[in-house]
Amino acid sequence: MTVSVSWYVILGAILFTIGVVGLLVRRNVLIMLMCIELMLNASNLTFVSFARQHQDVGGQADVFFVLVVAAAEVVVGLAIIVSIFRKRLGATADDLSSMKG
Amino acid sequence: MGNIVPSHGAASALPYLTVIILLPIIFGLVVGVLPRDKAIVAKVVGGIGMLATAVLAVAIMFIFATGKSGYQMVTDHTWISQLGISWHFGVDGLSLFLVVLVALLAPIALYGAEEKYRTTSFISWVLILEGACIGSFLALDVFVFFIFFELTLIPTYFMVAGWGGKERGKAALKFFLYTLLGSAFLLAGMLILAGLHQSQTGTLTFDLTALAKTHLTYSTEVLLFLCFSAAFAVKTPIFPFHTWSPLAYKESPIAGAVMLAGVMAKLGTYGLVRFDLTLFPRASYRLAPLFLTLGVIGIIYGAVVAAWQKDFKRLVAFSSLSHLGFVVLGIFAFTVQGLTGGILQMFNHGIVTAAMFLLIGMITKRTGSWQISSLGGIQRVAPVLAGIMMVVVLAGLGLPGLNGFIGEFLILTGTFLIHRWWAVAAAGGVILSAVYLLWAYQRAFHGTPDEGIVSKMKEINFKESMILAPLIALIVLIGVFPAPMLDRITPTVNSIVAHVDSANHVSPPSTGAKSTLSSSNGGGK
Amino acid sequence: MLATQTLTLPKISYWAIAPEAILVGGALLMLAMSATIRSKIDPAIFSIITFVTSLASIGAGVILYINVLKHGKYLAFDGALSVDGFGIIVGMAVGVAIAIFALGSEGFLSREGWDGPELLALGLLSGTGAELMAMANDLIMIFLALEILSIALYVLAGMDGRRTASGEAAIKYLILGGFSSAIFVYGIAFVYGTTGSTNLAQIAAFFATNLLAHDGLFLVGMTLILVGFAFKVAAVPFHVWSPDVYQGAPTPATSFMASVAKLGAFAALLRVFLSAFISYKQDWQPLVYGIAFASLLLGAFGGLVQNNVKRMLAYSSISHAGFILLGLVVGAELGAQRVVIYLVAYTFIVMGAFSVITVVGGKGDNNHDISNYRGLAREHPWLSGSLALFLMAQAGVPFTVGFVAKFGVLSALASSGGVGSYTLVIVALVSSVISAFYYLRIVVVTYSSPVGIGAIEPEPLVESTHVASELESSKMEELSMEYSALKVAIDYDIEEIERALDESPLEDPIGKVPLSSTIAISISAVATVALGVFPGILFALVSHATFLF
Amino acid sequence: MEHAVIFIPIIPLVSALFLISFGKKLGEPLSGWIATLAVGGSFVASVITWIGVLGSHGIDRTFIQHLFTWLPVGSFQVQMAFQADPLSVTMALFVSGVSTLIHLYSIEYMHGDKDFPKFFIYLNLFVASMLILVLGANLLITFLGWEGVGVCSYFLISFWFERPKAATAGKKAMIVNRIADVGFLMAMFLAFQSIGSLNYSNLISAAPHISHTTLTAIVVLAFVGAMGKSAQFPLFGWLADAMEGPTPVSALIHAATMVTAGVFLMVRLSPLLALAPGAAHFITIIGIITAFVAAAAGTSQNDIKKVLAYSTVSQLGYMFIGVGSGAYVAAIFLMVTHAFYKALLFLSAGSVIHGMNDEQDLKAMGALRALMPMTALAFFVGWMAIAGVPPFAGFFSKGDVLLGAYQQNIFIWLAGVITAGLTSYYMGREFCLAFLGKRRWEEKPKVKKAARSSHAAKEVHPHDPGFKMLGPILLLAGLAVIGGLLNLPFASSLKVLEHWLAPSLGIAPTPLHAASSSVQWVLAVVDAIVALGGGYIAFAIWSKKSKHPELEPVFLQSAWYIDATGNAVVAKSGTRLAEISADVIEPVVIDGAVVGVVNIAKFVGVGLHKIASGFVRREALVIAGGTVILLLAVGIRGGW
Repeated sequence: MTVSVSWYVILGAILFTIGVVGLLVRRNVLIMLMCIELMLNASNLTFVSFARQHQDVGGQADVFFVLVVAAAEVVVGLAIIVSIFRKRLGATADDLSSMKG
Repeated sequence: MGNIVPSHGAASALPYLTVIILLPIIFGLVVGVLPRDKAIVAKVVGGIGMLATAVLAVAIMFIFATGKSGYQMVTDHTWISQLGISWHFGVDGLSLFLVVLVALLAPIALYGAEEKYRTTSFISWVLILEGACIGSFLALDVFVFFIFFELTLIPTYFMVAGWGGKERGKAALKFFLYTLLGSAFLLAGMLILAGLHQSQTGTLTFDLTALAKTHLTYSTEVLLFLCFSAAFAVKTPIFPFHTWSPLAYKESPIAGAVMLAGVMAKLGTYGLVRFDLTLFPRASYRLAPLFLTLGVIGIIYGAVVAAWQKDFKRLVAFSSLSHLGFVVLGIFAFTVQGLTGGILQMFNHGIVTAAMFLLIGMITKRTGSWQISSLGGIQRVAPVLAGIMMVVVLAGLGLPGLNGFIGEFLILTGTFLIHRWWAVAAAGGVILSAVYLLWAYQRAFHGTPDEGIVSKMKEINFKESMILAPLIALIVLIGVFPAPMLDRITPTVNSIVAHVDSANHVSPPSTGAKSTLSSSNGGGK
Repeated sequence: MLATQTLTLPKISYWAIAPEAILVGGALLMLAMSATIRSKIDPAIFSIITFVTSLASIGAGVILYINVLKHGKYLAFDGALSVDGFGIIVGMAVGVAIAIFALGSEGFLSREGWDGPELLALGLLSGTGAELMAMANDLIMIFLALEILSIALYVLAGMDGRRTASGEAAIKYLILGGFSSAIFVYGIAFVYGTTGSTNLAQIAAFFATNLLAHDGLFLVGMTLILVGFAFKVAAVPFHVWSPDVYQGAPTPATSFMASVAKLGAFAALLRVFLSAFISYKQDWQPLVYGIAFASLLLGAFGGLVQNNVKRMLAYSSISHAGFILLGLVVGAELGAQRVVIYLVAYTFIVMGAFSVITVVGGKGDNNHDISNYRGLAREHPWLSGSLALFLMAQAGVPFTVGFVAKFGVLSALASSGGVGSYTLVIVALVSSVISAFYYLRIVVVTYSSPVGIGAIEPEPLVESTHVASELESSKMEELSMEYSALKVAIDYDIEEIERALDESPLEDPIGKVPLSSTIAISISAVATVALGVFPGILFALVSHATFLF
Repeated sequence: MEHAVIFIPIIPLVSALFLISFGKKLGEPLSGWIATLAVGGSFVASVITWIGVLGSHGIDRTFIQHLFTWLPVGSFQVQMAFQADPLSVTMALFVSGVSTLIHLYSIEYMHGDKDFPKFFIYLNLFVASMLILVLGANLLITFLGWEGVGVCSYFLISFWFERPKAATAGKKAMIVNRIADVGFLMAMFLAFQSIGSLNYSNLISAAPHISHTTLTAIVVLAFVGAMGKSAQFPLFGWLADAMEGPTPVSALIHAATMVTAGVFLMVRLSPLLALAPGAAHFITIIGIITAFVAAAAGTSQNDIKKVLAYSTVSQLGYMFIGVGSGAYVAAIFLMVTHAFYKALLFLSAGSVIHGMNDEQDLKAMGALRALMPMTALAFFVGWMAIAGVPPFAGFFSKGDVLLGAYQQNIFIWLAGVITAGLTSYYMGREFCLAFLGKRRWEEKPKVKKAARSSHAAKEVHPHDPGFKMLGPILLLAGLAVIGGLLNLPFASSLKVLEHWLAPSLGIAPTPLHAASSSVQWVLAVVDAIVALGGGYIAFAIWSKKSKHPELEPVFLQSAWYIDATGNAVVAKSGTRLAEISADVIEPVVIDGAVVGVVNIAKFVGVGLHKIASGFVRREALVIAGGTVILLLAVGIRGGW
């Protein structure tokens, strides 16, 4: 059984879906951030797989950009979370609903 | 298609029309930046601007060549070439007197009902409104018409919202939104028409003359006609799109009410003639029964509701609905007499309504109320004011010898030729207008005045009578000698009616004994 | 293993990124200043630096533009950037937005006592992202630029430490933004997978010569990319974040989101869909149609019941997004040109409006309830007049640039023909009338009597919805919101008001309007009117706003 | 000389304009004298014109003075033009003549009124309008005058506008007239459509060529207009109410001139009428109903002026009998003589009212003969004249009408004769109640009407008036006696009026059964007997006793409830309709629709507001859902 590119793509899709579902069901902001990371990394996997398929280094290079962005996002995200939840007990997203409508 | 819109009428050496449009607007902007604490400066500057505009309007009236149907004093410059929009203006029998009306009423409105507070900005708004109205009446480019048409909303909005009565916010909002909704359809129709024209000819243009040549299937024509008419029906207003008007008239300051009812209502009826009849002659003709019916309902309904009003300004609002119903009737009669009467009646209604509002304003200024019930016996305390009001009332109810009659009579005559039963029904309005006007007059002016009236009500002063004098003079003059106006209106009307008739392959209704003998149906269907 | 490939480094054309480089430089300068200079620096100085920087960026843009006019468009950085009229004009619009933002923020910063340059520096950085987006010609480049834009915005949204809402807004924006970014990237991955490239020109070239046997993956990718953009421009149904974030973020930051973020996102959206994906127009056009349709209506209806002016403008911006998407529905180059006009117009209008809102917000940036606008016209006629102007421009009243923008888009749509287009024209116009209701509601309130006139307190327009209120009050707010929905001020006789105010003038919560804000508002107002009266300028400008394919 | 025609209406018009400007300064009595002089001038102009017209013969006696084109619109051309022909000159002569007398009378009668100059402005305006009406060369000019007199009548009825009854009566007159005027308008529209012109000359020449139905319709519609102005059944209620106006007004407008405008119009259109027998029958029937109904109502009125008002209505009915029967000359003859004696009666009644300090109740008078001998004499002459006692004017004019009726249908004649008896009776009753019997005003405490002028409440001392009032009364009395000379039936050469008017009139269809001269004598004798008989009965019943409730049934006092019915049906239901329209339809239905649309928008907005939860996860769910929907949409399009 050869593991073709499509397997990796499917794996990526599964990871992406897990990320989406996690984002939708978990209340903790940190875990939500992790889910976003998971989605981004699923994209990365997909990129790499396709790069492999196309024999193109460009796709692999793209992964680095995405990684950097992901890191930056997390950094900023954590900073914000810390600043807002300093005064609260838990980092629960559902508490963040003072604005609506 | 007919000969209605010669692409270039007589161009004039001097850009009268550009000047008369921009003059009030520029003066308005100048007044707008004048210091706020010196109202007198604004009054003088604004007065100069209005006077100059009025003089120019009168000059245009005299320069205007009688007996010609095309546009005169045409100005045509490219404005936004990418959109095919040009600064294209011209005056003809349809627009001539409406321009004069605006130029006349604006100063009368302003100085006849001065606002005590924030006078500077008020004058500025009136001037801008004046320019916008004149621009709308003269524009021969649909786009340019539209933007001036819309521009009128802004000054009016601020006049109502800034200087109105207690419910001014609601009134301004309702007026603005209702009108804007109508205009939305106009804009849509206009864009679609231009788009169709572009797809046929390859050039994008909003020129009225060019657009009139667009080939439209009947159903498209009807849809576009309805789009255009929606805006005009709201603006006029035509029953049942009138419900903004009682509120707006009531809450608006007097000058605003004069401009709203006296001038801006004509934008609607003018648009019906200028655009609907020119661009969509077939749809106009086929849907005429609808508009005739709405017109007649407006005449009767407006009069009936007016009879029950306890508030003078609301009464005028409903009486306007009734009177403008006549104009609609005349327009959609598609006879020379009807349309001429309709155009004349636009002018007449402007004069009469303006005078009515100014008088109400004078009464309100003295007694602090425009509720009919709180008045009474004014004729004893202020006989001259009452006498002037009586003349205006009589003009309103169409007394022969005063201007209102000429318009109504021509409209009914013209309507009767083709649409007999609508004319018969509309004639009921002649009775009802007497009912509500005389009843209101009796309640406010007859009877014994109570102490409040005796102490507060003062006779009209010299300045006020001078402001009303031109209106009263016109009421009588037009009633007795309308020929100079009719001579200028009729050629244009002839060509419009011919345009509609030829598009529908009908011949004008015949009158006279001979034709009655030869053919049983006197023209049309 | 992959065969060894030599990575050829692209030729670096510094001129091509001059506008962006200047912005970054300005940001770094300010950060460096605040790090090195010990004493407190007047916010005015940072403001001036930002303003000058943005002007310099615009200047660079002008030079670029002239160059492009002379020598034609060209690609830079190995095709990652496209230097063309379209990108440069949008970039200059971003510069204008930043300039006005800089002026508008000055008063805010000194009023709130914020010392650091962070707000402005982040603005510059975010603006860099937007300008890059406008020029980016590679999906990954777009993604990077988008993130530069967004991450700075996340921080901007959460900058106001004293207001809980600000932090909340930041978190919401962060999570949802991250979510959409992930979707976006995943979409890029699929497009890359099916076409073998992320470069727009190459993708277009690929479709010009190839036909995909199975385009399913590509379509998924394309759709996901559309979602990513739709999120950024706050189009329905990906708009859900915008009212909350607009409300919570500090007002200058909100103005930034409403203008700069949209400029960049729309520019990229157009470039991607009109160049790379143009062959799939049949597939994406219905989607855009639907999104535009929904945005127009939701933007109009959603704003009706809002009592917070910033929320209201959030819905308004949703409606504008719908309008701009109409240009995309048109599809052809004409649509793109009209979108650029819209974007430029929109920049002035929205920046102007937010500049006024910033001023009215008062100390603490809390006075954004519609009731706070009562009587504004009396104390600050010019302020309320300008606000009215901007709101009317948003409603699309003629002789304002807002009308030109809407007219341009709609006329393009109408000339594209077809029942669908005509329907959309009418829906768009009706929706703009509906949204005019809430714009005018604000205007009406500014002309109503100020709170506290005479012996009787006027009936409050709404129960105030202060953002800082506790969670328990949310139910109450909901009730009061429904109760007060669509209500307009009940008023007093003008003479009574004037008399009462002459006797006892009210305390003015706004005070003197800062000079910088006045300039910002004036610039916007002049542009709004001037471009409204002479729209030929705009049309001439965008006649060169074409893509390099 | 015919060119003087233009001065006939212009002089009073100019005078009115002059008085509008300076009347207040001139004050009393100068403004009154100026007005009187102006109308006198008008009379002189009429005489000059008459002489001019006499200078030509036959059909040439029609002279048209064009001033300018009033309404030039395409094929519709209406001239401002006046026509001097025998008919219009006759009208102008008697209108301006009677008006002059009444103006003179008014100077004394209106003495001390607050609005003395205004009264004369209105009167002058009225005279000008009336003269325009009769002199107009086309239907529209006639209509101009027609409406002018209507509005002046409105002004003058509600002259004492502080009295609500007067104000209401004026308004009612105007509105009822307007209802009828719609008929006039329609007649004009139809005439224009079928003939293409409104000129009388064109109408008359084209009449034979247009369809019979159209012609009948034109005439009937014009008659509808006449029914309002001439207070025919069922539109006569306003005339009784119009007695709220000052008495000279009642004399001039509501007896002598304006109300006869309808008759004039129909006679003017007689060439058309002659071709439309159906219309003629209709007119006759309305005339006979009116004559009888009003005369019956007149028998039970207690207001001195109301009796005269119903009498006027009845007499107008007579005139229409004449018009309908083709006796056009008789109608004009009766109109002229009626103007003399009815003006006389009203002026005498005014003299009584004046003398009695504004008392109008007949039951509160009595025995005035001794105190006001001249007035009593004048009133007696009026009674004799209207009753048709030979040789007074009424005998001849009414005789002519009845003869015309007889030649058409004997039953009409019969009804006419019965009505003549009633006329003699109610006038006799009035004369007896006012001038004979006891001094009832001393018996009962006076119920003071609203003081209207300087006549303060004081002791009543009835007396004959001064010369300005008495002069016109006596002059009119003289005319009432000799008025018959205008058209004596005894020989063809004595029928002056008939010969004179002939060129202006249509040729009536030959009577069904022409009366021979012996039959004519018999009819005349019958007339005279009935007149005397009615008078005698009245004298017998009323000269001693003033109360006979059985002879004054309520339904006659209320004029057969016709006006009340009209009020209930039209005015009440109209008011209700207005109320419902304004208070229900407008706010609930029409504005309600607008509000409804707004509410829908609001509902949508609130709904959206509720959906928007503010929770991050739910918002993410929306985004995810949206993405899925888009994917599905693409998928469905792609045909997965």
